[in-house]
Amino acid sequence: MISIVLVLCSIIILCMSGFPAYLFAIHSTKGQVVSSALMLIGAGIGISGVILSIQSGVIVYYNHEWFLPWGSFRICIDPLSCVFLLPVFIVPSVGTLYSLSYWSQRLHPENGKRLGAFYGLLAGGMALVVVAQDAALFIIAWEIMALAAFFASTAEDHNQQVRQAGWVYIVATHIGTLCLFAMFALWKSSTGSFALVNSPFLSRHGCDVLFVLAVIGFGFKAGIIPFHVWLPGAHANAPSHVSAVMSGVMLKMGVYGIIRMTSLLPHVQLWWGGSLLVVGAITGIAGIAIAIGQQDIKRMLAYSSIENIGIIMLGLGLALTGRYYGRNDIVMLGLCGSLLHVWNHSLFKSLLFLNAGAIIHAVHTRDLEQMGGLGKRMPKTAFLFLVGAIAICALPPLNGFVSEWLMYTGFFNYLQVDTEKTFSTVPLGAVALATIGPMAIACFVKAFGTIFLGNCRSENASQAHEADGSLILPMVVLAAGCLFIGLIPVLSLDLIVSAVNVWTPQNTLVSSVNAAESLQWISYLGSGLLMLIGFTAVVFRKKLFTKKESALGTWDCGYALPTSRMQYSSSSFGDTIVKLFRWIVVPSDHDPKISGLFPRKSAFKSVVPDVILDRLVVPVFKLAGYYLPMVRVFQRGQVHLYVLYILVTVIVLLIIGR
Amino acid sequence: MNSMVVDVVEIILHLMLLITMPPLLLGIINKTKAWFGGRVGVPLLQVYYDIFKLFRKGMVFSVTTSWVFRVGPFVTLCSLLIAGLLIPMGSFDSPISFAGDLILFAYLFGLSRFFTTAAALDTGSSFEGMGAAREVTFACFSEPALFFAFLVLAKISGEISLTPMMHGPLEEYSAIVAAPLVLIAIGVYIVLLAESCRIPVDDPNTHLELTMIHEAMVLDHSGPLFGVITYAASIKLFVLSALLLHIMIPFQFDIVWLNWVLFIVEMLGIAVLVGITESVMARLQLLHIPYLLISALLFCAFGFILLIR
Amino acid sequence: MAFLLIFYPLLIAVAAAVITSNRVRPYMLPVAAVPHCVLTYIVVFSNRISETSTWLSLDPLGKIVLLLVSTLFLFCSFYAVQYLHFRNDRNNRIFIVCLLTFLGTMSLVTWAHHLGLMWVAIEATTLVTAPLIYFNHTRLSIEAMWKYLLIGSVGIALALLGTFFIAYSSLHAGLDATLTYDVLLHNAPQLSKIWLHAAFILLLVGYGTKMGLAPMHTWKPDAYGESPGLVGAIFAGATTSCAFLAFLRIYHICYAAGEQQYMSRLLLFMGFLSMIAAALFLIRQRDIKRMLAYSSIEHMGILMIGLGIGKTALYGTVLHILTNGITKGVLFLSAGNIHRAYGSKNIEQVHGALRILPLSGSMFLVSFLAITGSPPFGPFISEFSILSGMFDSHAYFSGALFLVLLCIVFIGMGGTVLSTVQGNAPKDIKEKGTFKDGFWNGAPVLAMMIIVLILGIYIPEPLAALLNDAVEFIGGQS
Amino acid sequence: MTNLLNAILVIILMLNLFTLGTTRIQSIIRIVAFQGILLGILPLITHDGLSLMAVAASIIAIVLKGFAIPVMMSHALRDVQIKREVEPLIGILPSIILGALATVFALLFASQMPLANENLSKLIVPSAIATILVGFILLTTRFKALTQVIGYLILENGIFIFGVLLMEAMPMVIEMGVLLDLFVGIFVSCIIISKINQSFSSMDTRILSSLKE
Repeated sequence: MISIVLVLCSIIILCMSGFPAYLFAIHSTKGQVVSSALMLIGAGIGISGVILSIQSGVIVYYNHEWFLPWGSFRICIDPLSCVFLLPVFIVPSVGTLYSLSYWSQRLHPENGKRLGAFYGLLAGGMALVVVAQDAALFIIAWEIMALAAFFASTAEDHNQQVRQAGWVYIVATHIGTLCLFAMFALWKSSTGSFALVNSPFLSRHGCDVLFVLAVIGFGFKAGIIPFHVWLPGAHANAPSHVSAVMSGVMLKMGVYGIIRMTSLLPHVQLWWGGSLLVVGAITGIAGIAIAIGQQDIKRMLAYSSIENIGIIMLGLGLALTGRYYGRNDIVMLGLCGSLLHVWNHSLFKSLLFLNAGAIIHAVHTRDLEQMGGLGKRMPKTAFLFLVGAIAICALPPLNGFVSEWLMYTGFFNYLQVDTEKTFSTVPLGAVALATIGPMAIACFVKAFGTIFLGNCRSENASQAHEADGSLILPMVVLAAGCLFIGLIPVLSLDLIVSAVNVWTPQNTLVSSVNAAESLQWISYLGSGLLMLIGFTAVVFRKKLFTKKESALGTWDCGYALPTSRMQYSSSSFGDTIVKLFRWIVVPSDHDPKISGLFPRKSAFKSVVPDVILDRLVVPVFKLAGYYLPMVRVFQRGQVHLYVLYILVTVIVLLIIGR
Repeated sequence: MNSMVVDVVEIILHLMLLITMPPLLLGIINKTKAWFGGRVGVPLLQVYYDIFKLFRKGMVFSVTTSWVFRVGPFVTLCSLLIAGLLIPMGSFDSPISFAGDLILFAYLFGLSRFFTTAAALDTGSSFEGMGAAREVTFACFSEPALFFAFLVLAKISGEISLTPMMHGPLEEYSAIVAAPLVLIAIGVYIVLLAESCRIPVDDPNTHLELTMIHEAMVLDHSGPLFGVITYAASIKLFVLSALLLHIMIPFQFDIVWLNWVLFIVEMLGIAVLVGITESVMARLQLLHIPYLLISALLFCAFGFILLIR
Repeated sequence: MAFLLIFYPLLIAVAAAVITSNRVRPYMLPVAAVPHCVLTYIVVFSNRISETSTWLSLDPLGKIVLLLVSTLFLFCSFYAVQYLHFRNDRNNRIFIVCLLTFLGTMSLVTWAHHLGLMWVAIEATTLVTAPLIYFNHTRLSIEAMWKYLLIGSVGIALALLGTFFIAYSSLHAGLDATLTYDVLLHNAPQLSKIWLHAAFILLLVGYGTKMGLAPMHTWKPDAYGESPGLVGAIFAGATTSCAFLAFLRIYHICYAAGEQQYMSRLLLFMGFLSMIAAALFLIRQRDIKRMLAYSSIEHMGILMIGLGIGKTALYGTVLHILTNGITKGVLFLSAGNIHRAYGSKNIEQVHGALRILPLSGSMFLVSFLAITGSPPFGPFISEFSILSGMFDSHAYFSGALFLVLLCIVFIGMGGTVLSTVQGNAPKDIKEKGTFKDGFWNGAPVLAMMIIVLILGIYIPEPLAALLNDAVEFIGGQS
Repeated sequence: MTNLLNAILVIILMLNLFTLGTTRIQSIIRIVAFQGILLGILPLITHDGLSLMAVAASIIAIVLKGFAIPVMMSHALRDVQIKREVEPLIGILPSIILGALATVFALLFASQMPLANENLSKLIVPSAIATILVGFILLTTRFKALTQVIGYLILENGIFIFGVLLMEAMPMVIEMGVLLDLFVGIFVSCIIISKINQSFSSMDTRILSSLKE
């Protein structure tokens, strides 16, 4: 019970954390410090609550009557909530530290307080979403979160792009919320109550509809393709620490919703898992393919988030098929992979977004083509980015690998399941993961290379400076998390396995012994790899890190005057892959013909727009916006026609009423 | 007690082969190519000489480069060595084997690729950037192909660890698996050619613009770093050959020591095969390489589909 | 009590008519509103049944609407003082007298238990509000007033015919022709069906005109657009609710007559028609006040749909009267402030309201979110209850259509609202704007917004009991 | 009594058609005034025995509908100095035909409805509906503001005819209230018409269409 009290307190503190800043002067940073402190305290309380709840191992409820026409204030902390609560508490509080110098009130007097207030609400709302066990409470928390994210991400609303992105976001999130309305209303009518607990009354058919609504409704928030349209713009245009929270944690609320709903639905169908696998594979591959084509660092990270959501969906789809066949090992591997990836993604993606913030702070642009050579000027940032990049590419020995490993193992185990014909192709999920993997490497090598390596491509980049400690420290915390989970994954497995046990219908206990054994080996090998690298580096240190560098340039194949503009650029690096995947990403190239003896100055530019948003949604909206208002001919100001409408209505109603 | 000694001996042998043998494969390939070209060719052990010589040399660093450039080849080498620990040699168990190690195996290749390409980009040279871009692109096809092959092997053997998976089922293979195995063998062979930069995908002997993949990436590395890169490339070839070996020739003798001999001979055989392939084929046009890799992917995919049909 | 509530505002109206000072007169509004509101709360929440006669009686439905009318008027009256001082150039005698009379007639509507009396009161509200629209004395406001009066009168005339039809249906059934509500309710099952049906249609159209159901809504954007913000607030919040109450009485009689099935079809038709029309007209709406008018039409449609579904949706419907009314108050008052500050209500000119009017701008934005059914605001609770009622009664298609329309409305309104509040304000207004957020034009808006928020997360027990009473009174399940 | 009643109702119906058939606004006002007086007689003859209420209703109706309102409208007409309804939406003859059709429709419609108090209702119900429809025709086909107000008045007259059937349902006070509302409504309309005339120098409602989508 005490854990619930702690978590509730923490939610309240988090929600309120931004408001004390309003008591301080407009340029004063003190208010911001107070807010951050409150947030850290709140998160600390919350985490202690979570730890208490994990240790006690009991699922605790709190139920309070509520004077709403329906629903009660019903809160529950079970291991599944705990899994999601941890990133909800950790990432925003790390982000708030970061914001102290990144979005200092002194430099942003106009929107600093507003941003702080909604940032706190966003964190609190997310925490409430995770613990709510009643549809009414859930949806209220959900919308607090969604709206707070809207306000936080449109902090710079004087900028047209920000407004545009905010608009797309709020429309998308509202459509998602309306799907949730439908879902919960249906839930109520099928189960007779709004309580989100297992119900015996659900019919098979009802479950199917609920599942579809959940995937669409929550999919909008999670960013499943084709519901991802809001995601890149909103992430790119929000302040970086907000992007970090949105991408690192808020997307996961969509994932949480789907996981929670599927845990409540008794009749699992085979096609549920199948469709999630297909959706996950498409989301993952298309997401990363588009990410490769991006020239905007934050848009690239946003698409990479979409990719990671795809990966999480693959794991969940696998778990669902496993549940259908009653294969607990597969459920365990798939869902553990998913849940662990939720953690991992929240760590490395927020690390990368915070890093992007530091870079943007230094270079004053988000355009990769304007960067380059920052590794020398900001070595710490570069190293931290490298850590994030390796983690997100799921390379050993960092954390991304562990979660993907679990899913892979699940897919391989599935080979042994005696299945219906069409569903024996489920292991192809492993191939999807294996396709995503190298593409992620391509994407992040490109990013790392164009940002930090080579020569500076612009004036700004050459004048960049290392980020201050308060920007670095939060990143170090996150990077340490990546390394920790990557090297000692077994420690995190216990909580996640108990969450999986909540998810499985009759709470049949799932064991993780086999996986744990293998994970031990992975830790050994990962540490071995690090030690081996360290060993070789030490052996060759004299030769490698000699002080007297020969002041030579890169070998230029005989061309005497290479400039930094001749480096392989971000677009050219990505072009090779983008061309191969043009059927997914549909790039639009600006490629002027070069002709004549003295060709004029010309530039190649490859833009990868969002396939769904720019080629489908926007045109459809434009058409609708053009044709639908045509009904206005009925209202041209002629009063005698208006009177006629009244008469006509009476007649029509008489006819209908007959 | 006795079995433990055997185990230790096996591990030592495994490590020794892993560390010492790879450059030999390159030598064999070169010799084969020379033979086909009617030349005497460089000595069989020339690669060893090269590597030792390189390690004694000093290094030249471009002012553009940073620590990534220096560390990259070592990370590549280390991760490939670890991968080498996971792959069984012939009928012998690998030193380290656990359920799901094949994924680690594949991802260690990814790690090596990450650092090779990052180090290439660190020079700021457009040639090396071009090579890196192509390297990461082609991996997008070779890696799924590899996983298709893994799926087939796992389905056949019922195991998800490299060692038991490679050793096949306890009884004989059933007839139905023959066709899938042949298909994935072809697929993996193409992957092997691509990953170790062999004709028809890449030409290891030139770094002309048209063929710039691997060799272009390492243009700026010199001295020990280049030695490490050459050595790492040979290990990659070795490890992939060991993988291919099991798919192609999954049988063994009853006498233990003969198996070692058999393994070495088989490995050399594969090297000869690669050499022959390099000699009789022309390098593909760059734009056609993806098609070759996609065909490898399709071979493996068909193998899988035949199996689960 | 009834006479006090009805005649006290009229008395003050007389006093206001006598007062000559243009500056003092506005204070009559709070003078009328505060005691009226206090009395209302006493009447509504005291357990003692207030005195009843055959003609005047306060049932739970009336209580809810009276509560809304009085509360809304209270906030508007404070707002009006400041507003009228700001517009001191204009003689406000007629305006204030009409406004006070309006309050009296609306109170009469809530008390009336005689259908004829109720009709008279509703028609009276139409007549006294016409001059309110004309307050700005522009050509456009004349046009709006004319359309309002003509369309409104024609509609109300049909309602009178419908009222007669009800009486006739009781005559036809061999009973005494009567229009007393309680008697009609009592005899409802015996009433002549065919006349009752005809009466229902006429009253639906008649009071629907007053509520602003499509396609009788045509006066609404014009009237709301041209009248001052506070008149719009009372219109959209209180008058429409009074008309809805009037219609609710008829619904109740027909319900008691067992005509739920018959009504449901017509109500859903009219409700969805209104929502569709509103949604279509909201797309690319360039005028913020006309936009609010269409939003009001949409919500009248929602009320109709709620009635059409009946049963469990009734609770939401009754609650929606309150939540919609108060939220509309916030919307109109804040839009009025924005209109004042920019001297325009066209989104071409109005940008960056959050910067010029931090309070009004944000209230406008938040109330937009509230009115479109975002949690955690009051309208969400009511709309979601209605939706839930739809699913409960297996009206899945209606539920889906409802959600799609809500979505279109959100997109339509959102485009206009966000463009209004976000962005950079025009330079001249940033520098020279005279109208700023103050206490008297800000506090009422804020207070109402707080009420809307509270209704979204906590419905006080007495109110919940009242709502349940109302639902039971109609005969639904709470 | 019934014969007298029927005779009056027939005259009322004829007057309806006359309103459609004339373009001089002053004439329409006179016709409506006459119709108002006839309406005022109705309460006296529908009910057996002269009740005080019927007499009062009749007197007030005659005063308001027959005199006060027409006078008011005439004033308004004098102010705006317009004599004729030119170019209505549909011509004079078509509108008469439409009016006749509406009357026939009303008769058919009433025959469909079950009637209480047979002999009394038989003509009252259809003529009420016919008058309402004619009011609508005027409202929708005429463009001058004053003509539209007259249309509204005729509409109300139709409802009044129906109301005669229900004298006992409507208490006196409420009856008075209804008539008062009508009066005030038309009063306000007349004021608006003069305002319109001041601002737009016209009474044509077609120019009142700046407020539109």
